[in-house]
Amino acid sequence: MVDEVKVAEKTEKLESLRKIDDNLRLPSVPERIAFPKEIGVSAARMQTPAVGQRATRPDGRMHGLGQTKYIDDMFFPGMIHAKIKRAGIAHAKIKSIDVSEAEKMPGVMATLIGSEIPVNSFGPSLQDQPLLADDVVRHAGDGVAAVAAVTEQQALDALDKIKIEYEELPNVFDPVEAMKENAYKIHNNESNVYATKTIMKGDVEKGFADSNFIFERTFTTQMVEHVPMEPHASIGQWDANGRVTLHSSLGRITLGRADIARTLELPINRVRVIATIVGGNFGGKNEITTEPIIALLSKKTGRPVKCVFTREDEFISSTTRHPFVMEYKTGMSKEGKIMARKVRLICDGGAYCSWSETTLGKACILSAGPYNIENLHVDAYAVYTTKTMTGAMRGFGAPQVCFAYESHMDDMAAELGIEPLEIRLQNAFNEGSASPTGQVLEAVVVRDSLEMATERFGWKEWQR
Amino acid sequence: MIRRGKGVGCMWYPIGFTVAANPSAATVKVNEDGTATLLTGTVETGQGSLTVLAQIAAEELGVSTDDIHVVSADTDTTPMDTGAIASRTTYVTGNAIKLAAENAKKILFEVAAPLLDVQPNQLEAVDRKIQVQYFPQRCLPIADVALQAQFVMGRPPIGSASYNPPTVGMDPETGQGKPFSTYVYATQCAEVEVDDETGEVDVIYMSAAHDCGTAINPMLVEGQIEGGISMGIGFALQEEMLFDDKGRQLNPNLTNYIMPTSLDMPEIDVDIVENFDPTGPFGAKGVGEPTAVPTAAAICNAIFDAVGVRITSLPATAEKVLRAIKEKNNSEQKFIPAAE
Amino acid sequence: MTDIALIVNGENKTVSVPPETTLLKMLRENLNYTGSKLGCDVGDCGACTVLVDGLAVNACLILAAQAEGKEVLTIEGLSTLEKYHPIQKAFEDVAALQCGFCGPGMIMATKALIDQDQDLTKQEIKDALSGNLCRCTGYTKIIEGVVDAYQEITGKKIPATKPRVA
Amino acid sequence: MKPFDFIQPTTIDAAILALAEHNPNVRILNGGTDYLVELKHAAQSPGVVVDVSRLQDLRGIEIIDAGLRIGAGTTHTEIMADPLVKEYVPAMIDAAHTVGAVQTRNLGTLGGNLVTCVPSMDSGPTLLALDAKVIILGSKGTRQSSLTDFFIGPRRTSLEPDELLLEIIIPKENLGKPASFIKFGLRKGQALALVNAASALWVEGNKFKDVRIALGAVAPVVMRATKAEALLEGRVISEDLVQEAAKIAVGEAKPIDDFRASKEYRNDLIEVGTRRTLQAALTASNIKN
Repeated sequence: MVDEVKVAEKTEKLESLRKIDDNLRLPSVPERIAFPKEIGVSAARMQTPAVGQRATRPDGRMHGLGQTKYIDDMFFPGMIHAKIKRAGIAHAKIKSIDVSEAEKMPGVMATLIGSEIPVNSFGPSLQDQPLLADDVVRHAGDGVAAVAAVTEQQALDALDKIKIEYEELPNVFDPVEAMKENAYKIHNNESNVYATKTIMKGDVEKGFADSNFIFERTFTTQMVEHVPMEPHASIGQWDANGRVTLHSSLGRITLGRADIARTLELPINRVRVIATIVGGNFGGKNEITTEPIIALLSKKTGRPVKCVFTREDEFISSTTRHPFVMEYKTGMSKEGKIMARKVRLICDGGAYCSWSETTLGKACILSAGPYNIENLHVDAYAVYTTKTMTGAMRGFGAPQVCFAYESHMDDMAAELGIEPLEIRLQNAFNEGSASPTGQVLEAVVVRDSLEMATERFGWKEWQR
Repeated sequence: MIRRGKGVGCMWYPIGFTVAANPSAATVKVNEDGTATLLTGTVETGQGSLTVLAQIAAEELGVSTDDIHVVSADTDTTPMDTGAIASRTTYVTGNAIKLAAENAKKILFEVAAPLLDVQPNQLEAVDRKIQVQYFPQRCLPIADVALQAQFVMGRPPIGSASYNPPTVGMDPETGQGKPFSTYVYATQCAEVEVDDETGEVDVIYMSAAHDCGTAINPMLVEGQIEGGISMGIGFALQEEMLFDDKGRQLNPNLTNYIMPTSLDMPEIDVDIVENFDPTGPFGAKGVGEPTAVPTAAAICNAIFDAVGVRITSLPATAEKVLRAIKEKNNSEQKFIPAAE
Repeated sequence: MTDIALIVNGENKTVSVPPETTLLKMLRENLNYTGSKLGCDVGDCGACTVLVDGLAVNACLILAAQAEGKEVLTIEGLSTLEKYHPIQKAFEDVAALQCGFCGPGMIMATKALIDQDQDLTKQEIKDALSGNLCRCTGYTKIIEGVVDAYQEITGKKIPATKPRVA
Repeated sequence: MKPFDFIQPTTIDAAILALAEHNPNVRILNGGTDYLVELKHAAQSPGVVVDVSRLQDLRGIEIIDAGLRIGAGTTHTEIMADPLVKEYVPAMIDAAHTVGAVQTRNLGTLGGNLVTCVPSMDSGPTLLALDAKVIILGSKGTRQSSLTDFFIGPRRTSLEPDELLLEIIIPKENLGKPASFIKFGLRKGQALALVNAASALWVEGNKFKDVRIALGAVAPVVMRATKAEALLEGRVISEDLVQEAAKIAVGEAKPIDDFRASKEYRNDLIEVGTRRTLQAALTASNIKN
């Protein structure tokens, strides 16, 4: 049954391949960079006026040719690789960290722990997050130590040799539980509630009293990850003038630079951040992650240091979308006009503040929906829990509250026997409507969008 | 049995940060051949912002998109920018760029005016020319003016500017204030098929009508909307980070964290609602985030329409939908009077 | 170390790597073909899709040594100095790629599909791309790009999907 | 990945010798779509890895005396495109089609899918419903095994470290037997099975004959729902009977509760899956006749 001929052919082919390549082996031949010499430009790019054109993207061409250099595609002479040890335990006091065994591992060039970082805290509104936890671990993805080694595998192998003694602390996973007075205080504050927002407009109680029907419903949403296809990555290079250059997948470099300079106690002009192209952000790459760590590892080793998140790092240690608990109470007239609405939002803020305050603020303002509501009361709370931190993500709380207010709307429409499109048109903002914060709105096109989307859908003709 | 339903979700969304300053700065350098280089500190994260920003600079200078080269994302060489966040790039950075280009153009107009025998404020930049308003026959190629400015007049046409959206702080007690400069509006409609034996939800069609002010590049706006919908579908039906009782994530990988694949995407029709915001660059606002906002609402409303169950906790997994259907059936049976 | 002789983008190569080296790692680090991306390293995302003897595979799930003697085509081998590949052109024209990280994998999966020379439907295109995750585009413009490229390359038409409510 | 020694035999005999020589610190690599993932996460080196992906003799689909022989190294893509499979066991095409995505199917092999022996394997139910046999070669010789004996537990088979799965044989009497496969996952593309099921049956007159129902992801290994089969055997075909069999199948399975789905939901899917595959097999039978 053995196909002798086939096997022989294969061997011959291999041999000939080897022979041909022997000639090439000595001088290293640079790889061919294959791109067409002359590609035209789409007409839309050449047109004036420029606005409104379906202009093609020069960067899009590079992506398609595989020529775009993302951070992980960059290699510098002498570059080594860093990996981060994750706590793997959600809430604990760190009693000791021993990196001595790890340092003896083959290929390891340096280690770093939190206490070696000049200012080991950062965050866009509250600086409550350590770069590497040195005192308390507050979620399982918290970094506790870093290793730089010649190869990624050596760095990974060394992580296993880091010894950390923990003293477990109580976990608080549920934001509603975390709000309670007797809940364990994750940041030693008076309360786990670290941000509150309120909106009051009109008189809600009177509005409910004037309503024909009152509807109440609680909605919840889940924790979601951004999943950019490119995991977080950065390369740090410390130079002889005490300047550090960071190639990073950061989406906001100017503010990132300030954070990095602050943690490293460097003047801002000694930090350079280059972001090239980010392989997907969605809010997840708006904060520094490992940049100061690799800057310090580069300083320690005198080499460029690269750190690329594994997909697991990406999930457990980067920010995520806030889970929300949303209690809605709405008073309606029998004709379907919203008379009053009361909303209570509890936002699971995870282990650190990150962008929670912003998220809470937007969610709070938007929670009434694009509808005229004269009597409104919204209370919103961001709460610490011992889970992966939540932060900026496409929509800052808006997808959560929109799910709630629009589901609620259809519930009420069904009860009142009003068609879903009609009830929306009846309550939607008009030109000059006052927003929940009293802002006079201009260029309002809620109705236009409702009519366009439903017309395209074939809403009225649609049959089950 | 497969049951079909339709649902609608409507939303509003602000552009830029809540009250807090979120400025952008930009520099536009017109080269001596009439092309230009744009310096911006924003980062291209995939949305096509660099192309849109080039279009804004080009429009202001009266040249084509291809005449603009964009340099971005390097703190040593590019000016301050708050970054690719809060759907702010087209509006805030775009405004800064428009102002910067305006400043560069001002130099060109001042140089061209005596050559064309008019005042600078009588000029406009159109089709790579600097021409007299209402008398376009009198014109000079922008290249000639730029060359003249740089080498004869010694005034390189470079303009810099910054922009920060105007807001009014919110009252801490009542939240009253003007937290944002502007808002966008959108509606999405979903058609779903629900298998009432398994709870599986198949989104088969979505229409989306989004306001973004002027669409600087409609093709890229469509791309944002379609992408936002996919993220919205994941949020509505599939995605969830799950933890064990010790707080460790159970599904930290793309095998078990379920996000939409090409097979999970419906047919999508996108419409851009015509609108013009006088405060935005050429009437533009933004579109990035809002695209992911109303999708889950539309889908859950369509599920409600199809099988009569209200999903109150996302994601609306097949398991949850089936459980809700069973609960509904059970409670309906309970209410059937014994006599019947 | 194992010596591996293979053909990459039409050129003979011999590379010496440890046996546990994946094809992806070898392409990126030993041969500097960084077009194929590492997105998950376990075959879920498809960003590392390359063609091995014409078949689309995840380069992270095949050892370099398993590719010995085979022909590997990466994104860098698609266009030539003279010719812009129609798939890449179609993707550019419809702005199919946003952040672009999934792009090389998407394009290689598309190449494998179109090379099969079969009559395709939109559903079959979606099926062929289901191993390539994309977070930016919702796949819509990517599929549009594939349809355009398919029609350009084969001269065939994709059957129109049935129109919605009249 | 931890370093390991790598052997690429060019003949099956050489592969068996290599396995025997390095037993027990030896593992077989073929398509690698599962094993390489395992290796990447492994804390220890496997020692020696024997790559059998070059063995042409492990591949191929042909009709032999015993039935349809499918080489263990045949990829899912090859199965999907094979005219013999299409003619005699079309349900296998549906099953192969649900394995991962194109990239997985181009590398992943039928043998690999069986040997990996995860409860949610997509090839298992159809093969079990068709009473497929596996042929195994070791240094002590060749042996044949039923799939029921072959599957021992999650990620455990009766394969010894020095043995190689050679081929899968679908018995002659079951070629062309009306069969159907269904899979329930958490999404449409690249899904792991929450539950999968396959049914195969003959229709004699208006009665069920030789009914086989196999369920995946509902027990430590892919299993037969023998009580449900027994209920149907020789009885007059009816919707009610199919429904009753589906309910019995639920009682036979022992699905787990995990983060992907609850036990209750899996039970619901078992019922629906069993019913739908039986109905589809009946439809296939009608079309045939």
